[in-house]
Amino acid sequence: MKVALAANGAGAKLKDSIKDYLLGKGYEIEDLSHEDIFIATENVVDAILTKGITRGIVVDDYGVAPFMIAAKHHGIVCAPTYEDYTSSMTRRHNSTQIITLGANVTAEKLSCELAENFVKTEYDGGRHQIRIDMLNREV
Amino acid sequence: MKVALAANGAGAKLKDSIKDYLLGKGYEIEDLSHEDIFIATENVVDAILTKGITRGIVVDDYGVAPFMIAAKHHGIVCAPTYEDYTSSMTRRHNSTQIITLGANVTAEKLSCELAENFVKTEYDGGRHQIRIDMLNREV
Amino acid sequence: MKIAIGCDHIVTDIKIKAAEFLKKQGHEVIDVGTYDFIRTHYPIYGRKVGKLVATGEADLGVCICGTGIGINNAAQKVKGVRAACVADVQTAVAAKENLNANVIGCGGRVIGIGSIEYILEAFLKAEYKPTPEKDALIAKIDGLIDDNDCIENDALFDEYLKKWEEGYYHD
Amino acid sequence: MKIAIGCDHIVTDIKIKAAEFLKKQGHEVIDVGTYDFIRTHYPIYGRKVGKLVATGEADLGVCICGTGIGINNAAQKVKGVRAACVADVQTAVAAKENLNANVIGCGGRVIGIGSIEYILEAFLKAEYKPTPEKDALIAKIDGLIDDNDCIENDALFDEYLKKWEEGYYHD
Repeated sequence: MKVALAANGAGAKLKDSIKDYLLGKGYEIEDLSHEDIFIATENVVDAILTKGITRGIVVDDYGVAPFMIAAKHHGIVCAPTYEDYTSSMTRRHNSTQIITLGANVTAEKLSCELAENFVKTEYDGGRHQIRIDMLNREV
Repeated sequence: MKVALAANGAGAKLKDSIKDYLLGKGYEIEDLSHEDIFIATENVVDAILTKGITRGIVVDDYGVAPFMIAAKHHGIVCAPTYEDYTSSMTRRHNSTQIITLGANVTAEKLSCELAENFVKTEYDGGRHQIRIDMLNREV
Repeated sequence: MKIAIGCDHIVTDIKIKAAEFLKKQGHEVIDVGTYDFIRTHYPIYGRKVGKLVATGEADLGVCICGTGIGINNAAQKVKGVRAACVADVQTAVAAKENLNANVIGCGGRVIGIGSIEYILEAFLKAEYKPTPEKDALIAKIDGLIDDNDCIENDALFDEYLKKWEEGYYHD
Repeated sequence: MKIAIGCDHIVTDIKIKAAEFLKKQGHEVIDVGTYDFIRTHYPIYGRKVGKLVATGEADLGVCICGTGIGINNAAQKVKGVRAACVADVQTAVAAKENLNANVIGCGGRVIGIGSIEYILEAFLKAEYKPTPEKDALIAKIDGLIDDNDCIENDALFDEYLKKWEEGYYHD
């Protein structure tokens, strides 16, 4: 599986750790980083919406700006992720394609494990799909 | 105020960040680090129990081992601390003298702010003292 | 302050406690539901909170579901909303100071009510600290959604609710 | 597995949910209290959980109070207990794998029931991975408390409860 990964300067170091970790687990990585968090996030959104990549991870200081940017897009569900439960459940129930991580908040080791949980967990589908359809009606 | 600070190898980098941060806020630091987490923690316990220091912080990978070591001592309350609410409330209600932080879990910036909350918050006393007296009866 | 609050059926009890906390702090609270534990759908309540904030009927919004993710994505998709979904005080403050977030959210199954109260209090107290760079980023975020019928069309989700009733969606 | 669980009056509802989760997973649960929201004192319940674990009457213990700190310090002060008070799954697993923790705790006002369930499940599934270094550290931790009357003396706290009744402790 190929994962789109991006950071701005504040998230660069953490992003590099996640990249190494996921490469070590056998994932392919497309690094779409950019100094400007708006462009970095848009790069990942574009990879999901137009390039057939199914998982994206964006890292900055707190994970808030990339959440605001990514979730504004039709067809995107984005999850700021700070712990284990969210990293799995947001895949299972929300079909989330992009998570954000905050380098000021979550340490490298935990971030890498959250990233892996996210990329390896599948969507439950079923009744949850009505909510995704509603999100896609909003914008 | 003087703060006793210690780490083993796994916590050394985070400990140095906290040291710089607290020094910058005007606190004095006694660095009692040791490669062995048992000795590092015992150093901080000893500083609290015998040297008139009122706050200690111990850093390793997950903050669990120093909690086990410190809390075994008569007269010590120790708090593994991962977020803001605990960093303040454990002072206000538990009169905690030592917190532990996990370098694998909590990033530098958040850790520094939790450390500062802990050192600057005072104990509420009052009804809470019966629980402290009970803890001190156990061992 | 006038604060809109919403949740899904997983965390109604947590939402009630958060609303009570806000009222005790002197705020006016508009609870858009859900009001019980009967199964419903988080986009309904995320959109309602977002609409009240985007139209200025509420100053700020609070969105809680199990992880916080679903309902805060729903709020985020309303033009003019800048939602933060957090698990700690520091992120909530940064969201206000740097991005002038107008909706704060969290997972009611992720964090506890003590943490939630700390986050709400800190978020309400924090103020946006404008710079030209921050203003420009916020303008770009707000510009991502073109004008659409999401805010004024209260029948937005009717076709999906009809399909739900008909059994189209099932596990 | 036989699991002792305890809490203070701040989080009795959270403790009930955690106990229910453990029972649904097939475990036998010994709930040492407290059983309602009447003000009481966390050391009573931390010691009770610790005693059941230290004596082998329970395989593992679970301790929850507002932050988790008070009750887990109380459990920790029982000889033979190695308590971890955590906010995330990874720390819970590390506590078992590296320190053979026999009590797991958390703050019921800090983290939510979804996170708690994940932590309990991961902690119960994890296994101690012994090395000579880990064994030595565990022996040193267990050796920190000399033999005392904490486990067998069920009247340990009576003098403080009497002073409490007499109004000695007040805000």
